[in-house]
Amino acid sequence: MPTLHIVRQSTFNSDDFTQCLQVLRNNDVIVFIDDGCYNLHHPLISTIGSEANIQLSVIDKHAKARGITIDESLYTIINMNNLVELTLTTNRVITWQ
Amino acid sequence: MPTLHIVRQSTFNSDDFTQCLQVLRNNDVIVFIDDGCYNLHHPLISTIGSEANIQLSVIDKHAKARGITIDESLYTIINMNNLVELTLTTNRVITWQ
Amino acid sequence: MKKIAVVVTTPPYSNLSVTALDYVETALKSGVELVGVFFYQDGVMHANQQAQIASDEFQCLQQWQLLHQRFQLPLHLCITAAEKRGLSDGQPNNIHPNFTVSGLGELVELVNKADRLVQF
Amino acid sequence: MKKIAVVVTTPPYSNLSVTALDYVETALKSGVELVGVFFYQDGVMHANQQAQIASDEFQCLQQWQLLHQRFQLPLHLCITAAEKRGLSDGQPNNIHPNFTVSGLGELVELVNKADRLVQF
Amino acid sequence: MPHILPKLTAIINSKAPFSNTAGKDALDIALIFGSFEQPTSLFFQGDGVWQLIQEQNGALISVKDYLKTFAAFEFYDLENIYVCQESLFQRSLTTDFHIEKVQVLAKKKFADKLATHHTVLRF
Amino acid sequence: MPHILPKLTAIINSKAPFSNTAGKDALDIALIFGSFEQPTSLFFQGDGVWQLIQEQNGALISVKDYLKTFAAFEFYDLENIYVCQESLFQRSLTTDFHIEKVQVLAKKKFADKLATHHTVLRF
Repeated sequence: MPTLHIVRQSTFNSDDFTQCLQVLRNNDVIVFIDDGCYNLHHPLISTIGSEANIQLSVIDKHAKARGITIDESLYTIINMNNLVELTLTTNRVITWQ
Repeated sequence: MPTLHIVRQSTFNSDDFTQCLQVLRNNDVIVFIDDGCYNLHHPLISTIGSEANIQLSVIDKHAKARGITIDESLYTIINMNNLVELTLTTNRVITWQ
Repeated sequence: MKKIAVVVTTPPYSNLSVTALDYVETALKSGVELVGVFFYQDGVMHANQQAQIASDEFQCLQQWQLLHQRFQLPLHLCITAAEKRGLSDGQPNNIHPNFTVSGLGELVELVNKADRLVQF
Repeated sequence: MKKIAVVVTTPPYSNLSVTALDYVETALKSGVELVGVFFYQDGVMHANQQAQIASDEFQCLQQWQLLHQRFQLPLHLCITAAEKRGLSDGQPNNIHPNFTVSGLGELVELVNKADRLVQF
Repeated sequence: MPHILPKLTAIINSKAPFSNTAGKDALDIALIFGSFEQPTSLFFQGDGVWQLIQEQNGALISVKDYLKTFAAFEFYDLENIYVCQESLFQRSLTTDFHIEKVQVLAKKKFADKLATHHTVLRF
Repeated sequence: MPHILPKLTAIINSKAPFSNTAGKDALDIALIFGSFEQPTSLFFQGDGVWQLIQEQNGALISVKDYLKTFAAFEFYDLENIYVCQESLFQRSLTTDFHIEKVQVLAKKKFADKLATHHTVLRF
């Protein structure tokens, strides 16, 4: 019963991503979009243990527009079609904005 | 040449108060108003060294409305008239919102 | 076939609303059924006919109307949130006719019609 | 006698605007000269004649007008910010007549006239 | 198979009560959902927990105090009120709230409870 | 004694460039102040430093890219551009910016420079 977490805010400036991490459960999916892309290199990312099997994705053009590089060993690069698909293949959506 | 810093946001939720502390100089004045009152008991307050001679003030009704107690050994309790006076007795105003 | 409902809370002069539009348009074009978009909080400003966005900037308001026309996408406006922000269905009426003036009861409907609700 | 200018960037449906009003009213009543209030960003919504705030909530829009009338307080509206948010001085005009339609050049004036500028 | 029962909705409150409309906007949704007999739970997390503390008085700052309406939750069948314990702890807050029947949940339980809902709105 | 010279104005940029109007609104003020020959400095702090990094491309997300206008700062006599070093460091950012003549200042110097200004606006 995974949840899709859509993260839209920079955690350097707001508490939203921290709150997302508080409710994260095994097998959940996080997608970084909009200003959420500023979180890609934030130390909080390393607190997400690999044993929890969290899928981390980024909308390509949202990161590129902001000049943010994507570490492909950590993140799955997706487009808007993939986000729509993830909406339907997970069980609920929470938007952190 | 002290600066009046008007802090309006909760540092639990936003980076504004941290940025205020970055530019704090000796003899500056901080006034906590609106959601800034949520910072009164935050650990960041203790990072303001007493040697810097920073005046910490709170607008009474803004804290009371929020159910926040004011430690009078740390904070000067003021009203809106006092804030207007502080605007004129300091050299510039920065609003952190 | 699964159905999606969308809530938009961001104003037309924010790029966050472009993302919402992009999502809805992508879903519609891939054949997903969108049961409706509910405009709430600052999102209601998308329905303001009088709003003027510089011609070289992205025209959010126009784009919602194109999606409405092309896909019969229902656009629901929370009238309480709208009235606070200067929209009115009285005289003069400045709400674009492609929007349906609604209350929060409509959001209950959308939640029950949809398999997923996505908030922007 | 020192002079103050004020910039308001918060919308009428936020309590942050009540604080701005409280500050300006307190300054005026204590005899401080307010050279003007400049409404920018979401602050421009204070000039919207069509906005409807529930009668049991604080009437920000009315309060600014009372201060304007009682103290001849200049209320300057950034028209570019206003047009994005559905205000218009064309037809139909929904800008309250107590507001002066201005551009950012007026903010330069206020900065130079005032000894202190306070942003809300 | 079509859904037969109305869907469980969660509303997360994440903002402090007075400086913006988020808390009131979330409350309006909760009351409408309640009156439509739509099963709805309220979650308080982050600065949203400030909405629950005692001794608040919006009248002092000219706020129409919507927090008083929280007392009507039971009347609207809004009986599932969950608070994030970690958020309280971070703010050095106690569990004295201005309404009764609030369930304080540790992080894991808070997350598990949220994941039992079909639809999540956050303000 | 009345002020004879125009007053030094500082504009602090504290928001990332695209999701809200803050950066564009601050830029509009800077350009008008510059064209009125009002001496004006720009400060970048917190997430505002993202406005300066290289390789951004707003067109990808349908933003009219106001950051390109930063190249006109010199034309508008906006020659004092200060960046908070600590904010760059917190974000693991280098000092490669998309405009030239940006001064990176350590915390104390950033604070001292800001305090030489008469009026401060922050977006």
